[in-house]
Amino acid sequence: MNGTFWLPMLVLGSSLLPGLLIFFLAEDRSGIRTLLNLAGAVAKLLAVLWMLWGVYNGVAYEARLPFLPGLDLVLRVGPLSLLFVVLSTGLWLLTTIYAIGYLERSPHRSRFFGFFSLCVTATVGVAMAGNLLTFVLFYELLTLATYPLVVHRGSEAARQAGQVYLAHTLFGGALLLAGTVWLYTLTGTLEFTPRGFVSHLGETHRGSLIAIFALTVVGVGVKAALVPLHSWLPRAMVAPAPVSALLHAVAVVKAGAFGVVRLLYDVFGAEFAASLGVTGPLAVVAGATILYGSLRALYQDDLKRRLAFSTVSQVAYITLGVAIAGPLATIGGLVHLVHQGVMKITLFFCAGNLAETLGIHKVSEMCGVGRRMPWTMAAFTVGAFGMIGLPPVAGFVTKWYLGIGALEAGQDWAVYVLAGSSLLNAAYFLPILHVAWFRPPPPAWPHEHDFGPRETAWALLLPPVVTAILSVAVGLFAAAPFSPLEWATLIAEREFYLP
Amino acid sequence: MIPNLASPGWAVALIFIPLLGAMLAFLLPRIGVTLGLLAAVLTAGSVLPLLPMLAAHGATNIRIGGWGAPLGIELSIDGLTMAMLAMTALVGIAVSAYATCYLRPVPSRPDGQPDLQQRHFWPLWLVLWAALNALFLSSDIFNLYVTLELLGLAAVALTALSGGADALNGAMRYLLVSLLGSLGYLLGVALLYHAYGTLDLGLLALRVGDETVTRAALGAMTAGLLVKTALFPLHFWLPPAHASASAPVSALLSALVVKASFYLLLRLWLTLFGDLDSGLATLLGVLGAIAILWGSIQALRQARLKLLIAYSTVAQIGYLFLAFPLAATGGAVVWGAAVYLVLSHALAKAAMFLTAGSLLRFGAHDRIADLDRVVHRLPITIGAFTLAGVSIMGLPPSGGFIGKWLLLQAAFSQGRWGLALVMLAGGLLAAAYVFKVIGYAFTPAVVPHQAGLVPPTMEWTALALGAGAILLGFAWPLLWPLLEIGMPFGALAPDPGAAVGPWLGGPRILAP
Amino acid sequence: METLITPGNDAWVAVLNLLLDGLLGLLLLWLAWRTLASADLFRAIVLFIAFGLVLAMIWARLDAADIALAEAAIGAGVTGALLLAALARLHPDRPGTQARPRGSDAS
Amino acid sequence: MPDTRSTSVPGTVRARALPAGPGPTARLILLLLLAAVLVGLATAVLSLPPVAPGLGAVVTEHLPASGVEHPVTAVLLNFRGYDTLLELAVLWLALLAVWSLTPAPLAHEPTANPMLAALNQLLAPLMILVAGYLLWNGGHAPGGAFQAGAVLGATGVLLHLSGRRLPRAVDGWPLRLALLLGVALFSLIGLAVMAGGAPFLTYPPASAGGLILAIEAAATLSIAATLAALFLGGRP
Amino acid sequence: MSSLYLALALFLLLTLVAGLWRVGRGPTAADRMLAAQLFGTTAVAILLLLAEAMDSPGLRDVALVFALLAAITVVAFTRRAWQPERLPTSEPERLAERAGGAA
Amino acid sequence: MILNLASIALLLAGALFFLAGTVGLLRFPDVYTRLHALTKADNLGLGMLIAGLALQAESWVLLGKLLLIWLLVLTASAAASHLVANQALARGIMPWRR
Repeated sequence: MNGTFWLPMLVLGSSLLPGLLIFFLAEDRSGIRTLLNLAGAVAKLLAVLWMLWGVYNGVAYEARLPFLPGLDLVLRVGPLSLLFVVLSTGLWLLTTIYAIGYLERSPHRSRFFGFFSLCVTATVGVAMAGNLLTFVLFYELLTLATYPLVVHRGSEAARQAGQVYLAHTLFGGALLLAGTVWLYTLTGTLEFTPRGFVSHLGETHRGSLIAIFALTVVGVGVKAALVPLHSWLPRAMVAPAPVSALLHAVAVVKAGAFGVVRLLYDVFGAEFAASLGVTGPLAVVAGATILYGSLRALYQDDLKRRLAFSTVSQVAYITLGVAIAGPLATIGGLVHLVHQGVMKITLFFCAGNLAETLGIHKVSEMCGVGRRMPWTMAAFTVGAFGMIGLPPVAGFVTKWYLGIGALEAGQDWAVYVLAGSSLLNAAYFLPILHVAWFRPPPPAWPHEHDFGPRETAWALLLPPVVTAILSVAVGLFAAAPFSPLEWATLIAEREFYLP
Repeated sequence: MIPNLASPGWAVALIFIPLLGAMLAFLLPRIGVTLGLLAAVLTAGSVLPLLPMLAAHGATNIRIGGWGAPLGIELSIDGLTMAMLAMTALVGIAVSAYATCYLRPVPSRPDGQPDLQQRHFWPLWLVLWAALNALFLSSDIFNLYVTLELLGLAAVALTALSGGADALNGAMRYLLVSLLGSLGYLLGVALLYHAYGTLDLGLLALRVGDETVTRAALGAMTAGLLVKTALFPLHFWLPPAHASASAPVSALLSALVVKASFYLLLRLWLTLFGDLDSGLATLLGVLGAIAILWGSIQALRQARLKLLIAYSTVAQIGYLFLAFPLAATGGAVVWGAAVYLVLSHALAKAAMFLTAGSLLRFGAHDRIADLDRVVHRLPITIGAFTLAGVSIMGLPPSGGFIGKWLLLQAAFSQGRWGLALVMLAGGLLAAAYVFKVIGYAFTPAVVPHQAGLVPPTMEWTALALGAGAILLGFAWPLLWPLLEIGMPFGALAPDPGAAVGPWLGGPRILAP
Repeated sequence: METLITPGNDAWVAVLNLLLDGLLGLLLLWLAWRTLASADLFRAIVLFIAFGLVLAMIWARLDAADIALAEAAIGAGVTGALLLAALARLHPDRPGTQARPRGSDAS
Repeated sequence: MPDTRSTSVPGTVRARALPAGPGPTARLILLLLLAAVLVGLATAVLSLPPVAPGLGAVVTEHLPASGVEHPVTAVLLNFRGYDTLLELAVLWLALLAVWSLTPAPLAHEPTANPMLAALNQLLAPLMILVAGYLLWNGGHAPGGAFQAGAVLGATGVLLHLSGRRLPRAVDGWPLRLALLLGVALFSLIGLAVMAGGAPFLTYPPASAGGLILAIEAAATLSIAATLAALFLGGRP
Repeated sequence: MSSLYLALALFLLLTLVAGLWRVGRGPTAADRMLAAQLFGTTAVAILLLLAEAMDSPGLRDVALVFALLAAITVVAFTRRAWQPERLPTSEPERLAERAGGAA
Repeated sequence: MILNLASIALLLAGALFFLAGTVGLLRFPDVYTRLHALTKADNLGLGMLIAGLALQAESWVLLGKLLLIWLLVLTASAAASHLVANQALARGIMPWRR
């Protein structure tokens, strides 16, 4: 038991313990609650950065607890885990600050922040899971921790959205569980291994393996919102904005997408999966999801619903990248895990600001809002440009790698999908920008709050500005050390094919 | 370390502390609650000294009266017994604490005279506890029958205690069923005694063969115990009885009493009948599968919380019986999974019924659709319900997950796709009915609630049980070695000598 | 006394034993059935008392004097009285005898 | 006329209190179960070995060490005394159950009857005598606590029927103590021997006979009290 | 001698069976009760005979207990179930009683 | 020998009275008359039977026990007759008349 054991535990515990404590705090102890939240988030970030340095220098972090006969709970931190951990930890800090501001005066804050912390605990658990069992455990925990956040508002619509969310995710979880158990009975191990651990079963269990792949991919595909399993995501928009940020950028859909990556590379192995003939269909599903999400986004007037369909589309880029399975496409898919997170969280923060400050929920209500809230809309614009794929924002890097990766792998059709998607992205984002910046503002906003001299509360303004700057930075300095792109390349080098 | 010689005495204490406590509480009703609580604490505490004894010496037989089998009666402790005793102690102490508050009339009486229900609850419940412990400890099939009678009668009386017409009806039906079940079991006892001339389980295990009379005894005893365990389609009595009893009693019935008859069935199966290739295992598995689906669907259809929880018990019992066909090739681990399900269901279901009691107290009703806003007013209670629900659904990392994982694993590796499918479907249905309740609990009230007072004890005991069901998920590495003491599930042992536990006529320690 | 025992006596004893046991057994079953089937509760109680008597005799025949004794004590002493008292409680006092007949019957 | 009101009310109460009974499906299943049990029983009985091995020989062998001469009593109070102890608990529990359900009805006793009083005067002492005789008999012949208790209980029933009531001073804790005296003394003796290092319920051979008689006497009293109290049909 | 005892016991048992007719027939509750009373006495007689025939002295104690407790049932009957202010249990009985108790 | 014969005669006579009692119970017209028949069996039937058995008794204790049994049955039957007849009258059941 040394640092390699305790550091992953610290990463987990730094949100678990504050979360559990917060549950039992009285509603009016907001000072202590904020302290716990921020201390936990900062501690987690520091621990993660420490691990980042360690992993960069080749340290392997592993924590192992006996759990089932022959199966342990394993937390193992490698480059791939770290990519996701850093993303969710960093964004969680910002989201926490944002949520503190956002929920300033609303009831049930102890409950909210308790589950919020549990949610991020589950997410870093998913990220650090060293075997499929641990992954399943945190994956289900994530479902449970998110549900109260989705229904937080307590309205009938929220309750129903919660039921839909649960119906999808628990169904997915059951399939994932079935696939996992089945796989275990065949292999006798569930440890994530670079290039997979099932290839030795080879031809004898081909049918079973294809079935297992289908079960598990559908299982994680639900959270990754692959069409046709996506319908919970737009409905979940009834939740407060920090929750949307969490769902779309930090935790839930990311966990699904990350699951696809894990399954393809560390369970089946890209090569073996390709030989099973399952990656092609997966890529097609991802492509279809990209186009379908974009098309649906086009017709949404509700801002958050438009962003939600945008997420459906954007997260599928990750799946597309890993399903194409060439080295460059892999880098593209992996790096999009981070890029999409940073960009989409910016957009949701901004949407939340509009709703909280001015009561704006619809695109049609956004006329001239750029003049009222220039900082917010500037951040939003950066995020939107990134989504469309304009350089130098992060989205461009992704699309570039995905495109040349697809060409390299001989999957030319994917390029058309990417191009079409970019056009559609432009088609549903540019009108928003146009309305916001170039239309005259209405005489009165739907429901305006007074936050003093600034355009809104600093806790609401700071996070989107930071994430917008990050979105640009990761695009601009993509070649710098420790940039997501470099890191994704490192993963590909260390765990996959590159020499 | 407690001296070895005194240790077997703790097993006797487990039976007689609650029994004497019941008598004292009956004799001195004015301080009955205090005496009852004291006895409950002492009884639960008596489980602890047995653990080091078991760890140090392995399974132990205790000869009551010094005679030993076949003339006298023996008590026997192995890992399985220990697990059941500990489960009873955990649930028992929590329910005891809960009951002191729940049974107290809402406007507390100035004269300190305990309520009539409270006054009768304690003796009955302590006798029930004594009967449970006696049943788990006994290794004599006739003595087991006596404990079964004691248990059944106490359970029926407790069911009727809440006094409503529903409770009386439920109790009446329960009484008939209980007697019928006992009769079936007794028939088997008579047959076995006549055929093999002994009542001791260990000796019987050495003597039984695949003969008609053994099969008849198997049929009679299994049928009797199935009625008491409420396996579909013999479950009809359970929902009315469990739903109409008062909350702490429902918790005891669902968590412990049903488990006792299942334990007995398991024990008989493991020691006497396991080798008979009768096709009964398959039948039990099929009935268990139907029970899972039927019970879950019925639970989903209920409008009242306590009925929902009671039907959930019907479904969860089904899981236990899936172990029978799976263990034929799956071996000891499958039985371990069944025991795990027994334990985690006990904690979870007790927690659920206790929360139902708190909600009932809070809103003066248990209509699910009108449970709104509870989460605001009773967050700990609804939290307890959720934790218990997680285990019932079989989501990780709960105790229920461990059991279901192992059963699923056995089903997959044996190619029993049907059973696997049922287990997964059962988990989803369980999620549906659990979240049906939780969903409403988050919505703000349309109907104003007339809030009764729910003391913190009631909330926290339920939470402790729910948390226990979750923590059980991490306990396999600790519990499995314990369960294996004395090899109650046979097999697994590499050398044949080690496989012979006291249940199979192994070493006997003269106590104390 | 010994002289009275004739050579054929053993056979007689066997036949009589058989008849006695057979009759007792049949009687027990018949009584059990009639007791359960009787719609009139009072008749069922009397039949049950008879059932107890027969059962005691059967235990006696099985040379189980202990159980016969228990059955006699319980059956004759408490059960019958208990059932009759219960019957009285099932039909709580309803005023009216044939000395004061009710309603139109009176005329 | 109050008849109509008072006749209708108990009727409706009774109708509601009767259990609804299982539905037709459950009935059928029960019937099938019963049939299966009967068939199983028949086959089993037919297949029984002609001579059941039993425990008779073992009991006879250990009889001298049991403290009594009658094998049935030896089994009930010594070899398998634990069973009997629990059975006594069952009996007490039955009473507890009845008491928890309902208070005793206020029996409106019919007028005193001189004939009954005479009967009492003759029978009651005789019954107590016979109970004692049966209790004493248990050591070497058929008889014992249960039979004696039943006869004594019947005495209580007879006295109650003729209008005698327990004095108020007795129907509180003294009555409750009488009800559980048997099981309590049995348990305490069983536990007391453990203090001396013996296993539970192991009588020292020298005093076995006396201890058994003491337990039986206590049990007789409890059984009698329980049966009589059950006859009352509710808590006092 | 023992065959005589057995024969007599059998004969008494047959009279008991015949007496069952009265239990079924009634018509008043008292008639049924009287039959039960007769059964009790018959059982005492049978048990005494069996005690001789089977050489089982314990059975005399059984007979003794029966004789001792024979009165209780009928006392309970007259003091509880058959009180003047209570109706008989069934309509035919009511009619029978009114008719003077004749069969 | 004579003792044996007397014993047998008494036993048979006792059985006969039981028969008579039963026939009376079955054939007599009302409660009161049936009571009468019943007491015949109780008093005389059992009495003679016990007398027959008593002649065979080997000890005084046994004799006493037999006598006690008879007395007890006599008492019970007397009490029963009295109580039932009393109650029947109280309920207004008319004695049977030809």
